[in-house]
Amino acid sequence: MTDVTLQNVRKEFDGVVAVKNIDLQIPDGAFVTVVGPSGCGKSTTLRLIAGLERATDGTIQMGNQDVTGVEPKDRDVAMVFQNYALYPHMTARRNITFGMKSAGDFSDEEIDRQVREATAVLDIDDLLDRKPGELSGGERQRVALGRALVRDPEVFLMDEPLSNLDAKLRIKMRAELAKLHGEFETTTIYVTHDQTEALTLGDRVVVMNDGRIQQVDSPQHLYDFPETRFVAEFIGDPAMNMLAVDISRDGTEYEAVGPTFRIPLPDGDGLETAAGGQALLGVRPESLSVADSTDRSSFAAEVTVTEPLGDSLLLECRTGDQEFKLHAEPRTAVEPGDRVALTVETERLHLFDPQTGEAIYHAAAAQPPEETSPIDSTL
Amino acid sequence: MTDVTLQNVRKEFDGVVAVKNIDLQIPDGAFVTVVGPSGCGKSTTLRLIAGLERATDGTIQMGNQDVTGVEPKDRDVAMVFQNYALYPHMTARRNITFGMKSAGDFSDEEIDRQVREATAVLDIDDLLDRKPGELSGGERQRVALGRALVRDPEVFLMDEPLSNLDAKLRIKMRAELAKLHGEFETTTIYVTHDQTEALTLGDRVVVMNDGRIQQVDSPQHLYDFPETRFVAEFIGDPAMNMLAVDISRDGTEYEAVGPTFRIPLPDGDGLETAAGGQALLGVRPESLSVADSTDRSSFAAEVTVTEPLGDSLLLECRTGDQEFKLHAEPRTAVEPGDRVALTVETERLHLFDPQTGEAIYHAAAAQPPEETSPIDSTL
Amino acid sequence: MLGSLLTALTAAAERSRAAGRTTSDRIRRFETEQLTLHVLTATVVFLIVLPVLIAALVSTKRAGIVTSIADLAPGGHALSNYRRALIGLEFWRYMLNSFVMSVAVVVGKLIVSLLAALVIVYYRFPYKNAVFLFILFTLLLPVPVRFVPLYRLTTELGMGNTIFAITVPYLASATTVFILRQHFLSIPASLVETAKVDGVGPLRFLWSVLVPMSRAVLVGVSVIMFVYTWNQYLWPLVIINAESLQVAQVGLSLLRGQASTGEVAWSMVMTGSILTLLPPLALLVLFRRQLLETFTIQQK
Amino acid sequence: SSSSGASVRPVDEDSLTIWHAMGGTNGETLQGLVDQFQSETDIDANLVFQDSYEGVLTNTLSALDSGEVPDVFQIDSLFAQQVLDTDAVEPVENLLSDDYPVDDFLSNVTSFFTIDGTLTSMPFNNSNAILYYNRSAFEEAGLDPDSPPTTLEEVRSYSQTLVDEGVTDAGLTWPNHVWFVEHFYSVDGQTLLDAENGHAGQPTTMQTDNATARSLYEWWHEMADNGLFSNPGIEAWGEATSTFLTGQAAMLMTSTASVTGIRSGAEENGFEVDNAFYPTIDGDRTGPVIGGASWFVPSGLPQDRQDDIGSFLEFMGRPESQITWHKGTGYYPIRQTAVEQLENDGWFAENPMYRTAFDQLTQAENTPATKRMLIGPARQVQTTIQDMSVELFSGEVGVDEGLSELKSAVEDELDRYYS
Amino acid sequence: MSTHEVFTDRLQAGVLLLPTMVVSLLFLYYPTVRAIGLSFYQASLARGDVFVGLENYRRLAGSTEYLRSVLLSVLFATCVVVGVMAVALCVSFLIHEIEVGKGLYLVAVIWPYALPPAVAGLVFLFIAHPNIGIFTSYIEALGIDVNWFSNGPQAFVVVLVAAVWKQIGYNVIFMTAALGNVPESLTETAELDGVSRTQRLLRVYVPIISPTLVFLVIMNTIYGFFGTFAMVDLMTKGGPAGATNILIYDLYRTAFQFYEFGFASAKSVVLFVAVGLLMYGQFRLSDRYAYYGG
Ligand SMILES: Nc1ncnc2c1ncn2[C@@H]1O[C@H](COP(=O)(O)OP(=O)(O)OP(=O)(O)O)[C@@H](O)[C@H]1O
Ligand SMILES: Nc1ncnc2c1ncn2[C@@H]1O[C@H](COP(=O)(O)OP(=O)(O)OP(=O)(O)O)[C@@H](O)[C@H]1O
Ligand SMILES: [Mg+2]
Ligand SMILES: [Mg+2]
Repeated sequence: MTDVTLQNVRKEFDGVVAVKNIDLQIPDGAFVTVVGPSGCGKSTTLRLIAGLERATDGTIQMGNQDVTGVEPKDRDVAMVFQNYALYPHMTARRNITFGMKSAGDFSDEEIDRQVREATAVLDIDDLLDRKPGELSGGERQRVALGRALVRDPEVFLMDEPLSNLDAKLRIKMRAELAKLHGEFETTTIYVTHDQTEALTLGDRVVVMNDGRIQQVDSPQHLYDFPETRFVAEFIGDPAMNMLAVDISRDGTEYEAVGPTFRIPLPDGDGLETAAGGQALLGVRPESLSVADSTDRSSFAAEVTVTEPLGDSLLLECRTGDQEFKLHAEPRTAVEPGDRVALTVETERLHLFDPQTGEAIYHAAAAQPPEETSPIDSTL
Repeated sequence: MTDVTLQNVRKEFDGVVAVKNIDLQIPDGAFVTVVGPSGCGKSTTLRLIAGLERATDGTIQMGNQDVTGVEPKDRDVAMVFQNYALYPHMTARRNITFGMKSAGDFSDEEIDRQVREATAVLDIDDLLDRKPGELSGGERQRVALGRALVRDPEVFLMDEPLSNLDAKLRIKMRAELAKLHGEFETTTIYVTHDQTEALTLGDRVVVMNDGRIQQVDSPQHLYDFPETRFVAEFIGDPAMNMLAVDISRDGTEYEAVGPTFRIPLPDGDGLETAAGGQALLGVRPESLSVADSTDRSSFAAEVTVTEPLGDSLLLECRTGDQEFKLHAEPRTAVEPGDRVALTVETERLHLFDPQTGEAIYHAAAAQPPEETSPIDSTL
Repeated sequence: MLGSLLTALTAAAERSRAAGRTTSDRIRRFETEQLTLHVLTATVVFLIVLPVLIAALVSTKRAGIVTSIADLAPGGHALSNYRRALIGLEFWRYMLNSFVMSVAVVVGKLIVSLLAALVIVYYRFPYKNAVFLFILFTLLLPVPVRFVPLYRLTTELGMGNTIFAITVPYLASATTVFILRQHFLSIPASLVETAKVDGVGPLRFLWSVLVPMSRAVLVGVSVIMFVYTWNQYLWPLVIINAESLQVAQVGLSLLRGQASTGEVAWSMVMTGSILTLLPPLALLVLFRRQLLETFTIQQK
Repeated sequence: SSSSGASVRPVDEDSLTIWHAMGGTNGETLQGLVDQFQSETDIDANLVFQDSYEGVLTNTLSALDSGEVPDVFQIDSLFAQQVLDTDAVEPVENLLSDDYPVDDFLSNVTSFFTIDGTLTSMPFNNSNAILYYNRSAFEEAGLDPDSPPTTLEEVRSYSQTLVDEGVTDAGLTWPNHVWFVEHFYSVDGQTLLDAENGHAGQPTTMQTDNATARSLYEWWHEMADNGLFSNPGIEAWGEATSTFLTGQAAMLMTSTASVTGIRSGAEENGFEVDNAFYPTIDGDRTGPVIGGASWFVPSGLPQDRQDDIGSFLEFMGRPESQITWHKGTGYYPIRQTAVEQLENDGWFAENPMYRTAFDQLTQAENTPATKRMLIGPARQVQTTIQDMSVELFSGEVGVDEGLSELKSAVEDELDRYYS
Repeated sequence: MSTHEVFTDRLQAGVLLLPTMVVSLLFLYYPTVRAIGLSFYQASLARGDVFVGLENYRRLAGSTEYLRSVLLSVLFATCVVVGVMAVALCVSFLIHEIEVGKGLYLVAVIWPYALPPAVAGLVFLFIAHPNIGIFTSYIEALGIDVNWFSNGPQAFVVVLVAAVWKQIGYNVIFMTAALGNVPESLTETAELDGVSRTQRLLRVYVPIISPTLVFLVIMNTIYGFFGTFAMVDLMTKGGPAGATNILIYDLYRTAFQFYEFGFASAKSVVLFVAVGLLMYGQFRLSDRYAYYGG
């Protein structure tokens, strides 16, 4: 267990800049998830920490040691790969012990004890004599975890360890991972491109895009107070709707004005500067609903597609040339072509700068609290 | 456009029975989705209809013709494969016309006209001189659709045509497919293992498991009135919670009794026979909620895992030795270990036979209406 | 020939469709097609096997003069022919030499190539591509291009007329390095990186991970190398001049030479031919799965 | 990389190494002699079979080049000069004891191997070519088996009768080897090359501007064209014999060394065989050229080794050995004493087929024509003649054109070698 | 993107590469370079070397015989390549199309891969022998006079057939593997579209497996030039009248029958350059015509 600090770390592959000068502090014992679209540099960041890639620039520290140029085997990290990277010709037990034996730092009894402990925790005692080919996806995953565990490393690094599993198993393993971390409390950095995983597993979530860190935050806070349009659209499914609006001001009242609607904006930071200009109004699908009656913040739209999801009916609507989605009650009798009145939950609105994509305003019940977590990220 | 009828169709691959005597009627112009877990026989069924596999037993009819032994090319079906099966060395145009030219049933002008029409609809006019390698996933998909369209077949068969696309594109193509079907109204059979796709695309959804058809129904009806435990658990995410209960009767009042809860069951068909016995109580996560107050149908449970999903907080709870999931308000301050009071929406309960898995009772607001659709399935 | 047959087949199908046949006709046609394919393939296969079949039959006869198909009945001299070839004419010696040569080359090549492939795939060092090209380029230097100087060189090194002369020059193999490289590249990089994170050394990695994971391919390339070596003719012919060291391929013509003062003993020659064919054929049949797998890799 | 006497060492220090080209039963007979030699002298000797004369030659040249040499090697008389040109062989005369009766060798034989008055190699297995014929087939075709053909014209007409009568597919066969061309020349009293076939200096040309060549090739072409000649292939000794023994041709020209094999082969195939002199071009007969091989010895070996080799050569040349060898193979005995003894024993009377070759040899005049060509580029000239012969008899080129091509090709080879 | 290159110790790399490098240098590169050097000498076994400059090359350039051998070899290799690939493609396609029992046919077809060329030569010499060959009488009954010991073109054809026959197995192995890798769905699409078998082979399979075909063209070319030596040696010895005197046999004869090592080396060099150019040309062509995925 140790903390990990990246300072101004940059990684170029001949021509391609995969990681663009990022700073990141991961406190001792934290479970940090790194999420972002494909090719955004998640894996590269992880591999930099593992020492499998050498940073072009910047320093990496573990504990108080600068490990920037240190060989992977001397960093005391353990890595779990997407495909588990189990040696197919070795039994589970050999897989688990192979690395320890190579390192030569462990006595035989120690190895035995460690294996016994780890396999007990992971509940794979019975499987130790099987080869990976004879194990199910979840079992393989646990063997891979076991291999990492026995080494009792300072840091666990995991690169999309669940992405090869089917949906049900993925959910199950997610829970197990969380439980394991609860027990061992080893600093863990977990890379995924799946936002659900990122949100449900991480104490802190790092959102990356295009080699840069976009935001580091706790899951719910990230969802509620996205700092950029990218984060707003990336986190949440269906994605946050974005409507082009003008911000008008009438005394202390602000409104987001579209061609066919006017939506009142609760007072808050940033509105004053935004007023009179254009902005993107961010509305999460769950903040929109089909209105029984029409009030000030409601407006009419045409349904273009209906998709029954079982627990709800997903509506795609159009007003003017703006399209957006929302959930309706599952058994609502709406058909494409119908016109419906929609109402907006005004406590959950966001405004973004159309040019820079930065958040201007969050109509949250409360303003975002000061980030008190020890995790810090400078853009 | 034609209707397709499968009667008692069975397919064995040396030893493995992939499809176990299924009956299925697909009416002219319908869009039918076939969904089920991996290996349940979906693809085999589709390939039987296409003629790519020969049925071990049973008959397949199209229109009024028995086509059981007819060669694929004489069935007038078009198939879109998961990997699109585009000829990698031919341009998009050649890909589209190659089959028509080979068949020799079309004149050159006809081919030209068909291609022009189809590509206009699919918006791929500009791409016709590129090879598949130079097209994006979505474009390839459209070329594959184009190839099927120009042949103007009686039936479209699609085997997971979207599963190679990334999430955003998949959603977009889903909408386009629905639109296309709206225009051409060609009988379409669409195989997928993704329940969301199945529900949102199909007029009728066929749920398969282990070579058998479990249920054929409209999407919402399937969700609301699953005929088997398998369908109940397969459709819906997170899956329907299943709690082992005893059914007790007190006059005309029925209750589902668990070790730590008693839940009243609204009157309905099937309760009488179930009374006094054991059953599985099916409760969808959205039918459970954290109660403000406690009433008759509420009970206490311990939270084991909390997973912030952004738009809601997923709780995993335990009562006695039964586990289940529900959604809570996103910013609810619940921690693992907390005890909460839960309340059940009693209009949405289901009972299943613990042995056979068949549905015994649905506490629906209305009993399932008589299936009036021309689709029919006999188990 | 084949093409026109297929065309005829398709045309017939077309006609039957035009005539509006019933479903059962169509099924039958489908089955007829498969049957036709089987008949065609069986014929072709038979033609391909025929020459060796004849050789095998001749090797069972006494004189071995077979001037018409009627003479093709198997003779009763199989045992005596093979005994005479192997023991009487000491063909076993050539076979043994070939075998020793082939096994030595296979083992040596395998070791040398494994080490080279290990470096080429798993090491980072400057001019790596140049080194790889240097190895690949040897494909363009078959024995015939260099056998005159090679002949002088081996004699100068004092290896002339020894087992070394027909083994050592074969030890470097672009093909083997190439196949192994392709295979190693197909092993997930994460396995290597795991080893790296664990601090596993290169030789341990080679022995404990690469070799066991490449079993099929190693068997496959071994068969390829064995067949290649076993079939060498020109070089042993040139460099080996001691009868007792000669290999089976050349020994075959010695069998023919044995008869140069009298009649050619064709049955003896065919006996030798069959004997010479047997070892590589046995390997091919035994390890065809691995061989096919390896060939598939080579294509990539 | 040329040889230097100083660095010569034997292939096998412990035993004499003898490279030879005697396959089959001939090889077995040879082994018997060597066994006898070992038991009589206590000198170890190891026979190594080299497939063919060409094989022995190649390996010998390479051995002389590298300095690791066999002690004795059997060189086809055709390649004698090529080996001498290496300057790395010791004249065997120097190894024989002073009282060894060199005069007892048949003069037709020694005259070939004696160069500039020195016996350079030890003659051992010598033969000439004769005509074998199928008596049974002759009878069937109505030909007199007791008067075999003697001239080309007779051979042609006999062949024609045999084929016309449907007795055999072809009349005559023989392997396409330069030796037979040499025979036709010498029988006709012509040298193939100038400078007395190379015995009187370096030859520069091939004698094709004569009746011998034209008659030969016109006849050969006609024979082939009419299907009277069955072509077994280049240097295809075995195939030719097979063709004869399987009754596809009623006549065969091949070495006298094949007598034993052909006799038993004929018996197996159920016909009676006989032999006769090599046919003449037009009736005049000078005599055959010598064929077969002799033993050569490398120079530079230590004296004691040379003594052992001397013993070996003497052993192989002594009358008893020659008689064993002759009886076992059909090569004629080359010691006068041996011949006399065989006569006395009645061997030739009992085995008239063995006598033919011998008579053919002894009845020959000893002229430059009956000395086989002695040239350095023998292999080149040989293959050139053989290759061109195919073109000539198959009619691919006309006789005049072909002969002039042949002449210039041979001249090129000679010129290149001697320049 | 992960990488395989995890070791960086250059010394280790050097040591591990050493065996390959030494053997390559000593037995492959050095002799090749020496062959080039030797080609400027008149060198013969046991007779000493004399520097003659470009004389050997001049002699080659002036030799119609050699020119003929070059053309012959090119023709021979071309026929081998075309012949073997046509046959192998048909065979592989037949096997590919068969539904049950593929494996058996496959083994029965690929075994000639293991066939030693010397055996191929001897067996063909025997069965096609003009005098005693088993099929000779039947072919002669068709009115063709089998006479390939004397008839050049016939000899060429017979050696060619033997060479093609021996190489079928090797080609079938690759083609079968390549055909097996064509996604099944392409076949099925073609089936649904009613594309005929021949069309499917020529229009769909051949373009898709073209990289394999290119590879085979190259391998078969090498085989045609070098791999058929034993057959020529055993069947025709380059004859009759040079009709099968392909470069490799000619080279062998020059070196080990005539012992003209210098001249032979010049021939090696020409052969090396010729085959190098040919392969380069084939690579260029393949770049233009073969479909390499993506
Ligand atoms: N070894 C490499 N050589 C060249 N470019 C590389 C290399 N590794 C990664 N890159 C590039 O760096 C960028 C970031 O890659 P990285 O693997 O970190 O992305 P990622 O976020 O993990 O994506 P994914 O979700 O697809 O795994 C990409 O553009 C990638 O192409
Ligand atoms: N050609 C075949 N030979 C043998 N078994 C087969 C063959 N094709 C399918 N099967 C078996 O039949 C069963 C059904 O296969 P099928 O491909 O229809 O499943 P599926 O529902 O399409 O699954 P998936 O979602 O994974 O595509 C499986 O158990 C499969 O292994
Ligand atoms: Mg990644
Ligand atoms: Mg499927």
